[in-house]
Amino acid sequence: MTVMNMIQALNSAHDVMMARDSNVVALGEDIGFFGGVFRVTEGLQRKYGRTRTFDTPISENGIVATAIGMAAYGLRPVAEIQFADYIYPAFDQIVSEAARLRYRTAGEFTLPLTIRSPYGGGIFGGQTHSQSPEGLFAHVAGLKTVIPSNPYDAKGLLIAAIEDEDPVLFFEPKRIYNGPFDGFFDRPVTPWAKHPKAEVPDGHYAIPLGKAAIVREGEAVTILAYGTMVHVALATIEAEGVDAELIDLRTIVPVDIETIEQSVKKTGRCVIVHEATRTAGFGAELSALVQERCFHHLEAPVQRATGFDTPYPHSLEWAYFPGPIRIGTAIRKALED
Amino acid sequence: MTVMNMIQALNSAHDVMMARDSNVVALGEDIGFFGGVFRVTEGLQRKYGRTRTFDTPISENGIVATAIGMAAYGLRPVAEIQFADYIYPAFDQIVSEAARLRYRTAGEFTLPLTIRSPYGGGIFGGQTHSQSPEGLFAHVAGLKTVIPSNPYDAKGLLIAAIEDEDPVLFFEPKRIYNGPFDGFFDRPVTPWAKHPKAEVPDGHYAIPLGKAAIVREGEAVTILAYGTMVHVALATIEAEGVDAELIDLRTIVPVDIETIEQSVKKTGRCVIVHEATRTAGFGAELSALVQERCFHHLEAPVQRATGFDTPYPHSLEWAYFPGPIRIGTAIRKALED
Amino acid sequence: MSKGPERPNRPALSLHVPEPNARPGDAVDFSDIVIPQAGSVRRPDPHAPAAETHDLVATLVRVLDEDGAAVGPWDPKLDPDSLRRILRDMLLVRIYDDRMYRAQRQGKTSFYMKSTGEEAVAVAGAHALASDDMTFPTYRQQGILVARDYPLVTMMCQVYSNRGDPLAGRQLPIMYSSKAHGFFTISGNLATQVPQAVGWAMASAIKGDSRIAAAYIGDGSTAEGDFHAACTFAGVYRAPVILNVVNNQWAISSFSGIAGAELTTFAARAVGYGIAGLRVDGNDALAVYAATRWAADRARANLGPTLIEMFTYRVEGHSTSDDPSVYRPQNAGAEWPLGDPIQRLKQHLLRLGLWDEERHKALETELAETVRSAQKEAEKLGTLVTSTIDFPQDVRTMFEDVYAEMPWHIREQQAQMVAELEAKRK
Amino acid sequence: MSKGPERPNRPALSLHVPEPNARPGDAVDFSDIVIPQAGSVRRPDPHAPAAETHDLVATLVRVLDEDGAAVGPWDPKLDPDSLRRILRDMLLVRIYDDRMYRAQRQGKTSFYMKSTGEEAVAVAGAHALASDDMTFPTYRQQGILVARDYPLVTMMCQVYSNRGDPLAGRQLPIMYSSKAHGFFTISGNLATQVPQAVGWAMASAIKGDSRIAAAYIGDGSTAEGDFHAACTFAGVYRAPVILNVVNNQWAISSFSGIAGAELTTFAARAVGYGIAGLRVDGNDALAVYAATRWAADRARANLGPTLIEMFTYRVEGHSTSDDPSVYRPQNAGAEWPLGDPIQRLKQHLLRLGLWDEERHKALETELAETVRSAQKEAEKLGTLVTSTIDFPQDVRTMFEDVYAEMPWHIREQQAQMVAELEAKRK
Ligand SMILES: Cc1ncc(C[n+]2csc(CCOP(=O)(O)OP(=O)(O)O)c2C)c(N)n1
Ligand SMILES: Cc1ncc(C[n+]2csc(CCOP(=O)(O)OP(=O)(O)O)c2C)c(N)n1
Ligand SMILES: [Mg+2]
Ligand SMILES: [Mg+2]
Repeated sequence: MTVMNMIQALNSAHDVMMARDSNVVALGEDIGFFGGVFRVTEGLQRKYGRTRTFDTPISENGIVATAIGMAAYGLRPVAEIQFADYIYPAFDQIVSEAARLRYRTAGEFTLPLTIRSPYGGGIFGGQTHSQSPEGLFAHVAGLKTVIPSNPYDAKGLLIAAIEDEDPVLFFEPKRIYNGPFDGFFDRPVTPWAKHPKAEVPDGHYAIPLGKAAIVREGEAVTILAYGTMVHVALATIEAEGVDAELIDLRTIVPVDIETIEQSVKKTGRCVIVHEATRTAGFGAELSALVQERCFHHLEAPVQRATGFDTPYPHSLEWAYFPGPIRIGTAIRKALED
Repeated sequence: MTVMNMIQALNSAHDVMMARDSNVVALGEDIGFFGGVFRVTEGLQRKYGRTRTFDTPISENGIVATAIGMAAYGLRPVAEIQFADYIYPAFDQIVSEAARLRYRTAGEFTLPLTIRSPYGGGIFGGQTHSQSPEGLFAHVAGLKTVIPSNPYDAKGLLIAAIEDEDPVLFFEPKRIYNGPFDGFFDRPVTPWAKHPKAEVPDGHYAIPLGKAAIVREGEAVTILAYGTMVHVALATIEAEGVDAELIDLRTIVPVDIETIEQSVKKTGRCVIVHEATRTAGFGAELSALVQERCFHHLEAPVQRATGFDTPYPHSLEWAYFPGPIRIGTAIRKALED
Repeated sequence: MSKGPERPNRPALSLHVPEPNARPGDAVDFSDIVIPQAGSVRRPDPHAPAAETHDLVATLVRVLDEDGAAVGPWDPKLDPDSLRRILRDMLLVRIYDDRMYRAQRQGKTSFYMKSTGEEAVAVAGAHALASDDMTFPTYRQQGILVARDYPLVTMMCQVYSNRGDPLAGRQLPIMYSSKAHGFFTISGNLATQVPQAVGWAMASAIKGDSRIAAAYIGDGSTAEGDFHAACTFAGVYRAPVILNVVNNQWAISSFSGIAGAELTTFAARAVGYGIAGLRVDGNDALAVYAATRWAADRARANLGPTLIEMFTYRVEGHSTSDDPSVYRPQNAGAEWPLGDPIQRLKQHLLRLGLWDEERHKALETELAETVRSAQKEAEKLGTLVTSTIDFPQDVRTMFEDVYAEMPWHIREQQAQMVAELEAKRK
Repeated sequence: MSKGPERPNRPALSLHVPEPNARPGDAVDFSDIVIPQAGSVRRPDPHAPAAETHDLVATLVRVLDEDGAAVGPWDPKLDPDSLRRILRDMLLVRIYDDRMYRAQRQGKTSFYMKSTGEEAVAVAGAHALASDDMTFPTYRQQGILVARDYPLVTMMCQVYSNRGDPLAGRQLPIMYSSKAHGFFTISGNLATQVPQAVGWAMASAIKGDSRIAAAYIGDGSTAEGDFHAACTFAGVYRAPVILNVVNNQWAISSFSGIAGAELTTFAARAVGYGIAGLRVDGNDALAVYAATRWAADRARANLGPTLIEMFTYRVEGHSTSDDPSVYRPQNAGAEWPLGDPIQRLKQHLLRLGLWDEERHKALETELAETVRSAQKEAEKLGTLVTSTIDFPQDVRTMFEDVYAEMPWHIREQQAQMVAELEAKRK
């Protein structure tokens, strides 16, 4: 056990897997000698050599396309997209190729490919360093999408993603790389050190994909969140003093429907939280699933507390960010009538 | 008034707009001398010259990127993506550039850009000639997404799209280019000639974006559909003999929420139909909106009848396609309890 | 917007839109095609610096001359059996194409694409590679499967999407896949396979393997960003890969000028990336073989990629959905000055006395029979069903292979589909 | 997977991963940089066929020699005022950069990027264009705005995202936009602006306008598919556009070898596309001016695009978020053999007797004062607020300009936001 922040935990996941399996390679912009702009791959090139951790040209398309070729060969590539906002040049290779390779070859070619990328706001990165594109990938059959919310999960889920036989999009909430963020931007930031989930085993362990975690049990309302929003939701629950059940989805596709259903059938109320723009975001799918499966248990409409349907504005970051007020309002609405 | 199929109506929309406004230009793969693989731009190059209707290199990315530059200059480009399945190489230019240009320049640069593309299945085109990607674009703020279901709407909506000051994705249901398709693939196909909406004015007219059409009034259940599915839904309603209200959304972003709300508050039941894969599709957003805004009027869970969460398989096309049985089952579920 | 006239000192600009030199009704005009003498182009050492190949991108590597003699430094000097095998494979591909084209016209499947006139590119290229080298083809390299003895019946089953289709009827006809034959699954999305081939080659190098990759892409598709990524990554990491640009001068209805051919050759792209480049007469099986072998030797020596432009001509329509007579002169294909790859290799064999008209006739009859009986076999397993629910595949298979393990939501959908079918059957 | 050893006859492959010749701790090594004599490179007629420029892609167009003399056919022979103006603009950019860099360090904004050492590329290039030609810059061409007299205060307001920011605080600092100054909105997504510039130029040609476009892209970004689309479309339609590749040899921590510079120059890409290409000493303001003017004349004559590699060096870190000392030798920038663009132009002016140290000092003081007072002005309108809700902009503006007209769902969200703010204020 070592106390790690998310960056260290993710680095450790790479390290463990590269040591165990010589087919695991890492590629991406600035990830080699430098160790990545967020330092997630720091030290890997020195330890495993330049042909297992290397810089790529600035072509997200090329990164994913060559990684697909590597995976088709038999490697387990871990590709970094420097910011999720820059994943779109690779969109065709991800949705037309990676997502369909197993299907179109009836299992002859498979893709144990992991695509990592920091996502989300909270660092004043402006429109192109703050996006949350997970909802787009959730719509594409053949992809799995994973989003951790703490160091322990980050390592265990990344190891599971690398070991998975299918392409996994692994989005890392960059705002909480160095410490949990509760959404109260006017309060001092706390480091991970103080957080129980910062206790990370040094060796190998995997957290199964598709399994949510119940962060807080409660009876009054179910709150579905992932990534940074798990911490913001928890802080809001405490601030509002409601007996909410908070579920950290961890994997959004395939989503852990059992855990969701059980909880909502218990509480009869549900609030969905994500940072991505609202319209046609993954929250819409969650809302649809909940009302389809728990309709007769619902006592109030399922609420969504999300980013707005605008780009992420630089100076109004905190107005855009779904903070405690937006979430609190949604919770109160869900508790009405 | 002339009887037109959808291809002729779309061609007429181009013709009318190119004659009225010298800033309207059309570009895309094979659209020039040849007139496009579906012949939508037939005759335009002969009539308006090679610099206003021209073939492009096979680069969807380049088509959209150069069209953005043309629109920023002051033209009104109409770009064709040969099949919606091939729009992904242009995804970055659409979501990162076209969608945000007005916003990031506070209105200094604007994009009167229309991106047309045939979408959907029903022609045995296999996985890469059958997709329905509209849900992906619905999640991106700054884009409008339009999907006509008949020749009259096709022309009026395309003219409105070209005249719109913002980027519009205009998806054309290729299965009904030449005739409405009711989903009964084992019955003979009917041509547009027999359909009232095939009566198309020869001149200029626009159908406002963001306005749905009530195709059939009814009291028992509200059915939301667009594109090919409007016809399949209608045939299903008749086959099932239910008094359903059928709404053709026509524009999915911005969606006509008033029409939807009024109808569902009247019927208390709702079925959403689309051909796209189910998870995180636009149907999820519709389901979420309906239950958020009509919760206390709903007598049964909102149902979705959609394509499955798999690629579109070639030989099992009709098993994938959401036909009368799938829609009928959803309607019956919506009418239960 | 300010226009030219307002600035008399600055001339008005105008846009250039490339246009082919002949349209329907015009006489075919290949007068602009420059054809160097067979044997006239030098052959650099495969280990030479890339720059030493850069004068070759503006010419054409040719071995077979007008009389069918193999001349010059690029003559691969193949033994009689290899020559006859290549001839036989090309002939088989052509007969197969004709047959399947007709099958589509007879309504037995939805779609088909021929490689008529381009058989040498796939067949001779495949024979110049090791049998375990990995190829990343487009839909016009069915010749690779034939050269690697992939069962004809299985190919047909894929075209028919029938019970014998190893791809479970999921792919459009001609989108074959066979890992065992080093034939990467064909994608409906153009160009995507090229950077994938580079990645595969990089992986082979990372693992200290000795297999190389060969990618194929059409002239029109070189405009895609994937092609740029492929050339960039292949050069930077010196990937052991051959990048074949099959320039058949058409992309559906667009001539190669729309892809940039008015400006330079496609082989010249190699100069821009600083990698080795060759331009080859793609209708000359021996030139194709020699150039491919040259590039393979180079790749195996860890000297990196070679971009080869295979200069050929799309003799027929783009696909069964296309009618070229509406955008180019009727008989364009027949008049292609570099001739027909099968005729040219046949002429070579005749000239060497390794072949005669009788044997050729006999071979044609034999292959026609092979194809006919293969078709019978294949059709026993069904043809494409489009207007009934007697699907060739069990509908449950539709939900398999989306993921290694079927997640709950797809399992639910599978159950729903089965129920639907029962409803429909009643 | 089969490995090399299993096939003794085929050697094991290995992957080449480019690595710079010096890392932190090593001595800076620029010995591999080949620098031709100033004035030694011929100047083709701007109307010459593209091919006549292709020997120029492997050399460097240079005008200013070691003693500050302007020599050779590329000497643009600028008048004294123009020379002094370019010197002044470059100096202003550098002082502005230093000031804003410090402002970021003082917490007045979130981010900043300098163009230190690259001032000539933007400034001299802009002066060689017509004032109404459209530029499509990256974040390192703030010099264009300075050359076109864009108000410093407004630039700073953008950097501060304050009430004076014409972009309403929506964009990251340095992502300026000014249609009036022919400065296209900078995108956070690399390379996207290059094919957009080509489209803008195509539109200008379609309309018979006389304005041309000039796009800028970094060496690292040339790997993006957008760059390929730009070169392809520009060539095919002979678009009146200048494609500037600003090769400062670094892309954050990656040296240009990762972008392909081990293999050939970036200018050589022009050869691959069959368009005109030039390679220019980017730290030589006169060479930059002359090459840009050459390309502009060519474009105005409807002869199409020119790809210009501006060979320079990123003297400082990538941005305020970067510390280059962890991936390259400390003093790399200072030792760049092609010197500093400001010093070199100053030396030229001194040599011509058009300038002296006193005037230079005076200019520096004047510009420093200009920048200081502009900063005061700008800061009156606020600096970036990150930890309170006293937002510089009215939150309602966040919902404007997503569309020309605000749709219902965004209006509802706007109302919700206003309510949230009231709640927060209590
Ligand atoms: C990304 C993408 N865009 C467009 C298409 C439609 N399309 C299929 S084949 C083709 C022409 C390809 O021409 P070329 O690359 O020259 O290959 P050829 O058919 O001549 O062998 C086009 C445009 C596609 N399949 N994929
Ligand atoms: C599409 C995209 N990918 C990655 C990034 C992250 N990024 C920002 S600048 C940069 C390096 C660019 O280097 P270069 O093109 O050489 O320009 P320079 O910074 O040297 O001027 C990278 C990788 C981005 N902004 N956009
Ligand atoms: Mg072609
Ligand atoms: Mg750079």
